[in-house]
Amino acid sequence: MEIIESARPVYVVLVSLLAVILIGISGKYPNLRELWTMLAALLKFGLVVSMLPTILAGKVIEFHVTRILPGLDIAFRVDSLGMVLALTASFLWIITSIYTIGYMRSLKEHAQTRFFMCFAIAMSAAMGVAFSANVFTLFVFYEMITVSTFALVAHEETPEAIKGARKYLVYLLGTSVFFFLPAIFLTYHYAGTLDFASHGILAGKASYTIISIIFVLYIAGIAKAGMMPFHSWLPAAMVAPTPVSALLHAVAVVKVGVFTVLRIVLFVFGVDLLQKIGLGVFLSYFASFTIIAASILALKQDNLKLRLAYSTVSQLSYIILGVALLTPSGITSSIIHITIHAFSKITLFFVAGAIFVATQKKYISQMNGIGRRMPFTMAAFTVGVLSMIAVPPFGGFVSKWYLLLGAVEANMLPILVVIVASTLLNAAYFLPIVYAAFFKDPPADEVQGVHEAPLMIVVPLVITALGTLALFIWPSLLLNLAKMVVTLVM
Amino acid sequence: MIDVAIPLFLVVCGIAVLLMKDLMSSIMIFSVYSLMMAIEWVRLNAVDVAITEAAVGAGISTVLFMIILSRTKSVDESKKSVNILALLVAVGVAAILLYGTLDLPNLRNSNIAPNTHITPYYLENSYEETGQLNVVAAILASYRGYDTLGETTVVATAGLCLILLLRGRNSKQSTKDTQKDRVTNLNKLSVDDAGVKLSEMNPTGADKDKDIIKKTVTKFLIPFIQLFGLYVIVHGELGPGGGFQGGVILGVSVIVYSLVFGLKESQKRMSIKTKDLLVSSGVLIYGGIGVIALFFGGNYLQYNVLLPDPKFASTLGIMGIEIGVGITVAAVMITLFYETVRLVDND
Amino acid sequence: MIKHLPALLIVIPLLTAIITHLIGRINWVLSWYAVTIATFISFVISLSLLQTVLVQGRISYWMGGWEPPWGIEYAIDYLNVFVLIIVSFMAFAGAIYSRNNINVEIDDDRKPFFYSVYLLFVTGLMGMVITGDIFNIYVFLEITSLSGYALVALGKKRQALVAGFNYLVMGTVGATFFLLGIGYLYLMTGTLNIADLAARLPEFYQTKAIFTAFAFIVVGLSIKLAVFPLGFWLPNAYTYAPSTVSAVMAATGSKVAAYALIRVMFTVFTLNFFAETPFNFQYILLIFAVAAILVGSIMALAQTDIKKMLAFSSMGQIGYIVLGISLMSVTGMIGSLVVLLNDALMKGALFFAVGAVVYRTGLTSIENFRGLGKKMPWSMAAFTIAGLSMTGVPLTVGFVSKWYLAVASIESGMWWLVPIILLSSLLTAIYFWRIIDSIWLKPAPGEESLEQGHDYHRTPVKANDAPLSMLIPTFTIAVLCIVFGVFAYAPVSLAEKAAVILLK
Amino acid sequence: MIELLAKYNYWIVIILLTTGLYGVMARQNLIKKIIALNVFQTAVLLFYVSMSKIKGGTAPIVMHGQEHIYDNPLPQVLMLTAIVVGISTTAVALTIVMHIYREYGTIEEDRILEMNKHND
Repeated sequence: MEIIESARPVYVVLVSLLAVILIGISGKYPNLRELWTMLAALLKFGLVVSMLPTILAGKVIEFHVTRILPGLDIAFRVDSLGMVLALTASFLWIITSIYTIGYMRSLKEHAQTRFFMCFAIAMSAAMGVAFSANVFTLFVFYEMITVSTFALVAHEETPEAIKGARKYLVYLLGTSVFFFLPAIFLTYHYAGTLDFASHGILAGKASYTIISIIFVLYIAGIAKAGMMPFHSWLPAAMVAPTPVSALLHAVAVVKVGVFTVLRIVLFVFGVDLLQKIGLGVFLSYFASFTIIAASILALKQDNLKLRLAYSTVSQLSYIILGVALLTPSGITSSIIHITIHAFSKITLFFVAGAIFVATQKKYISQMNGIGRRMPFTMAAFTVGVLSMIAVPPFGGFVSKWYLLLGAVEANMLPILVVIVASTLLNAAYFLPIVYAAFFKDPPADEVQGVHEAPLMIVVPLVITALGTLALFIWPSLLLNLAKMVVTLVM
Repeated sequence: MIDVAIPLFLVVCGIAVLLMKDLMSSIMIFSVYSLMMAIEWVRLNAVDVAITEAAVGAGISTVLFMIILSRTKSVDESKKSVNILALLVAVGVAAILLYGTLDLPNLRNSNIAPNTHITPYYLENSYEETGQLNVVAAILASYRGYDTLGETTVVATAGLCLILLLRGRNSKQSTKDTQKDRVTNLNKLSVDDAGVKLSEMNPTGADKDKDIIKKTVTKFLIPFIQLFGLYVIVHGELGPGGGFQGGVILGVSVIVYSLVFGLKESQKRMSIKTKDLLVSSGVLIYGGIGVIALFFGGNYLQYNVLLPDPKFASTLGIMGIEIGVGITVAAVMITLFYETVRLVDND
Repeated sequence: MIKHLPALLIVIPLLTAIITHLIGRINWVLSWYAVTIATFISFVISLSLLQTVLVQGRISYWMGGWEPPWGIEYAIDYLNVFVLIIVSFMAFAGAIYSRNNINVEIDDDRKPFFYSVYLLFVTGLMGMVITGDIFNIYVFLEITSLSGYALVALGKKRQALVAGFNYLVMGTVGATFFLLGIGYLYLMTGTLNIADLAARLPEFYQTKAIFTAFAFIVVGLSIKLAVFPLGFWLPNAYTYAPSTVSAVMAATGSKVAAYALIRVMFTVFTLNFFAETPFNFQYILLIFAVAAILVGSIMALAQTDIKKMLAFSSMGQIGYIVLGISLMSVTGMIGSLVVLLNDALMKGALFFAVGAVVYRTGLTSIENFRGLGKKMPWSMAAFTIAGLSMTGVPLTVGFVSKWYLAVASIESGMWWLVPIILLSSLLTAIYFWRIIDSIWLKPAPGEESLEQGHDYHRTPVKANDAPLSMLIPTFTIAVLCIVFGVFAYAPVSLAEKAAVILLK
Repeated sequence: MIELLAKYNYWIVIILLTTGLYGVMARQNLIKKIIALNVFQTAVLLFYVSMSKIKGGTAPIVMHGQEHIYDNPLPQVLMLTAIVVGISTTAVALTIVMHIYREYGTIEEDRILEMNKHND
């Protein structure tokens, strides 16, 4: 594999950090401030895309920033797996920025400068995670996301928001310090290095018992992946303004979580090692449990955002389940589901925000007939829902197809049952919303006629809805990247 | 025989000091203890140490204890129960020490390491190199002159700490009930002049007639005490004596003066500000001589570069620093007295 | 003059301290200038000494021109320079900080003397570090101790007096033990020079007298260092002292005591001594270290006064230092030395930030920190950074310390230490999080009513942070907590050089 | 006699030191504590000065032309320093005690601690 030395990944991270400063000093001029956000988002996406040809050509970009201690380096490494996350996150940041501006202005939110600053930091950190060359760098950016998004979750500063934010922080920081960090420490001690390698770094370095302990520590430590029992920070974080829920809790934060699991599983332990010990099976049953349990919990939620949150918990475990199968199709499904779920879920969150902006409604029970009032919005919602349920011709179908293939390859019939059951559950908690929106009569006292949210809100959600369609029709880029990862690690 | 008796007596005094209920007697015994210690040191031929101990231990600290005692309670009111923990710790320490002495070399033996390793060099070369006949003074002021600078600084530090703690408005945040305590306590101390207060403690009393005699005698004596102090300071190079001892004597002369004539009278002779200046100037002279040596191309405190004749230069330098030490020590001794007494005046 | 820099490092602040109170008669601000400039010069000299040591190795400066062991020698290697830089920098920062801070804590007519004593305290510390003569350490130890007692007793509350007195009694006992230990060493070897001692000691390693000497010196210094059962003077002393004093003392005092301990254990005595002596000192120290770490953390958790909490947390950090020492490996020693630097920075920033709160509100209860984030955003940001660092968040200095100690523990085959380090981190995280949470997330006392009204867009509380002269040092040190967390390689490589020499 | 003297002073030192240490820890009266501290410190002085004496030696003041055995001057020098340190510490300690009395109205440690407990 050819390695290219280039500081470009650093620029990707720095772009939005630079934007943070610019946003900070131009806080008094909202238009200028938003210009910085948009410019940074576009520039960042451009930089990521500019690295794409190199990666597709089978090369790897590396850059060593600094050595903190012997064995602890801050270093970047761009490969196909990181590219998937980086592309998805940086593209959706552009869309979300537009949406956020519309949302925040419509609601006349307070402390918008702080909001945009923290947002930009979180995006930098997400890029950092995607491009980390070793566990330590990854961990640092992982924590950076936690801290910066904490301020976003607590944005409203109401007692409720603060309570949610506190839970958010305690869960994420607590698990990472007490499970993730010791796991890193043990990895360092046994492997002597923390650099990711395509077949893992732990094989043959320690006894199976110790490797299993490290594995469990990692899985428990990466709470951002939303695995039960460390999932409840995610519903708690739904007190945040909707753009935060949309980008961070459908894309940046949770996807960073599952991405980290993927990285650790594939590049620290390696497929062979996990197969030998049988830890993949353990993980897949664990993920299956989360899938089903979270879906059942989602059924009971009336708050739309909460239902989406539980759906996210369930969907994240699809990604983990895919990689836990340790088969080519399973891993492929994991990787592409990162992007596909991001597009679908962000659409749904955008819609929830749009409804709130237009009607101040938060609860599903209030949404009868809302499709007549907000036809575009609810059409997009329907697209998102169908993609989540994995109905063709939407992206969700592709990833679930690969997941099913993976389960078959792994000879794990129970998993097939889980997937089918969860699909039914998905339908059960999403379709009633669609039905109510379009086929139930709105309350009599409501104004009739079309009354959409502002354009800056509606356009982004339509774009992302179209995106899920596009991912079904042209999945080749995504599948190529995923296949590169598979050939690398298998 | 006396070499056995004196230490035994020391032990007796040491234990008695702690058993006395009345603090005044305790201090008196402690003063005797110090004197015995000084005698023991004369027996051990440590004349310089003996002089210092007599002046400091038996003299200054006794006076100091008495001043403080006159400001506080003079009875130890605590219950005399045995503190088991303290006893255990003390016995443990004693046990380790005893264990350590098992293979310590015998004392008074000329072959032990301290007498064979570094000291012979001092005894052989001190006169040639420093111009001092008194090897103690040579080491003190020259070979280990830097230690002595530190030591002088310790004295100055103590003086400055005292001033820091005792001067100013002394406003502590205290609760109401203690305010009440304070008032009652202060009423007990009817003070207008520390001299009077201290003389009250004297059983002979402050009789007016005797007062005149006392004053005359003091006036007559003080110049002699001071002359003696100066002599001790400067004499250090030839025989026992030096800045510390002389400084203490000088300081005592001023203290005696204020005891007899009162603080106000004494402060006319030496104001607080002058005294503060003196506390510093001693260290300044000492440290300054060191700095001058730098300009003459020597190391810090290397006196022998100051003049063409190294021996004479060294003698001169040592005399300079002894004077510095003397000034600081004297000034701090006076500070001890002035400041503690002043504190009560401020109330 | 360049070759006299070692002497000037001590002489300049010493003589400045002596005249500081005199020039303060004109205006106390002049005293402040004197102290600030003197500490700054010391800092610069320390840096230039670092340069010299890096280029030419150990510096030996003969006081009075007398050759050691007959005269007193300054012996400067990596270890001294490392500690000197910490001490002089923190003293300088403390001096700047005190400019406004002492207005509320010390009366005007005491200020010139305060500065004199403050500078003497610092000089004493630096004098202890730079010297190569063991008795000279004692002399300077006394300078610094005496000034320390007075500075503690200066606190506004009357408990400060009791704290100062207890500190004095314990400190004097410790210093006297140290002196007694030196006496035993001298009686056996006939020398006081550290290098000479190291050369002459090996033949006596197995004697009972040397064992006693070692025991007394270590116990004496441990009292000064406030190692767990011997350190009960520390919490009250740090709690009731004026803010500047607490900060500087926490940042420098215990560090220098730790330096002295390391120097005695590994330069005067050596690893061979521990190998030959019949007692297993390593385990004894280890037990005390672990006890200190746990007791410090648990006691800190139980406090309601923030300064006392920080004081107990210092006790825990001292446990870390001793832990690293007792592992007796290069990595462990690096860990200890890194803790020296890191705790100086973290404790400095924390006490400074608390001092800012005292300056504005006069209170030190943890309760009082509610909602302070809006009133004093910068001070509290510094507090938060340093607090996170204490818990060991990566890219802060606290992480580096704990990482090294954990690596060293495993290297030495002491697995069981890692969970202890982790547990203490957990406790630290709890007690700091509790405060950080109140600072940023709880309403200020008296503003709860506003919260219940769901008043989303109320006007923000007016920020009333400490004056710049306090903010700048506080924030600079807090930022350094991150800088040395990211560029940890610089201090670590220096510490490694020092450790290799110590343990060769 | 000589044999006895050879280690006699060590024992005296130990007794004095232990007495002083016990007093420092066990006595509640602050002034008593300070006196005990002084006893404790002087014990160490005695230890040093005892080692300076050599059998048949004279005080270390050089007399030319004669062959003398001189006592060791170095411990004496060190103890001059220690005495001065001792008095300095005592002075500061007594000052603090005086303040404590002004603030608390007592110099008994147990009562002071009691008062602190109530007022905290």
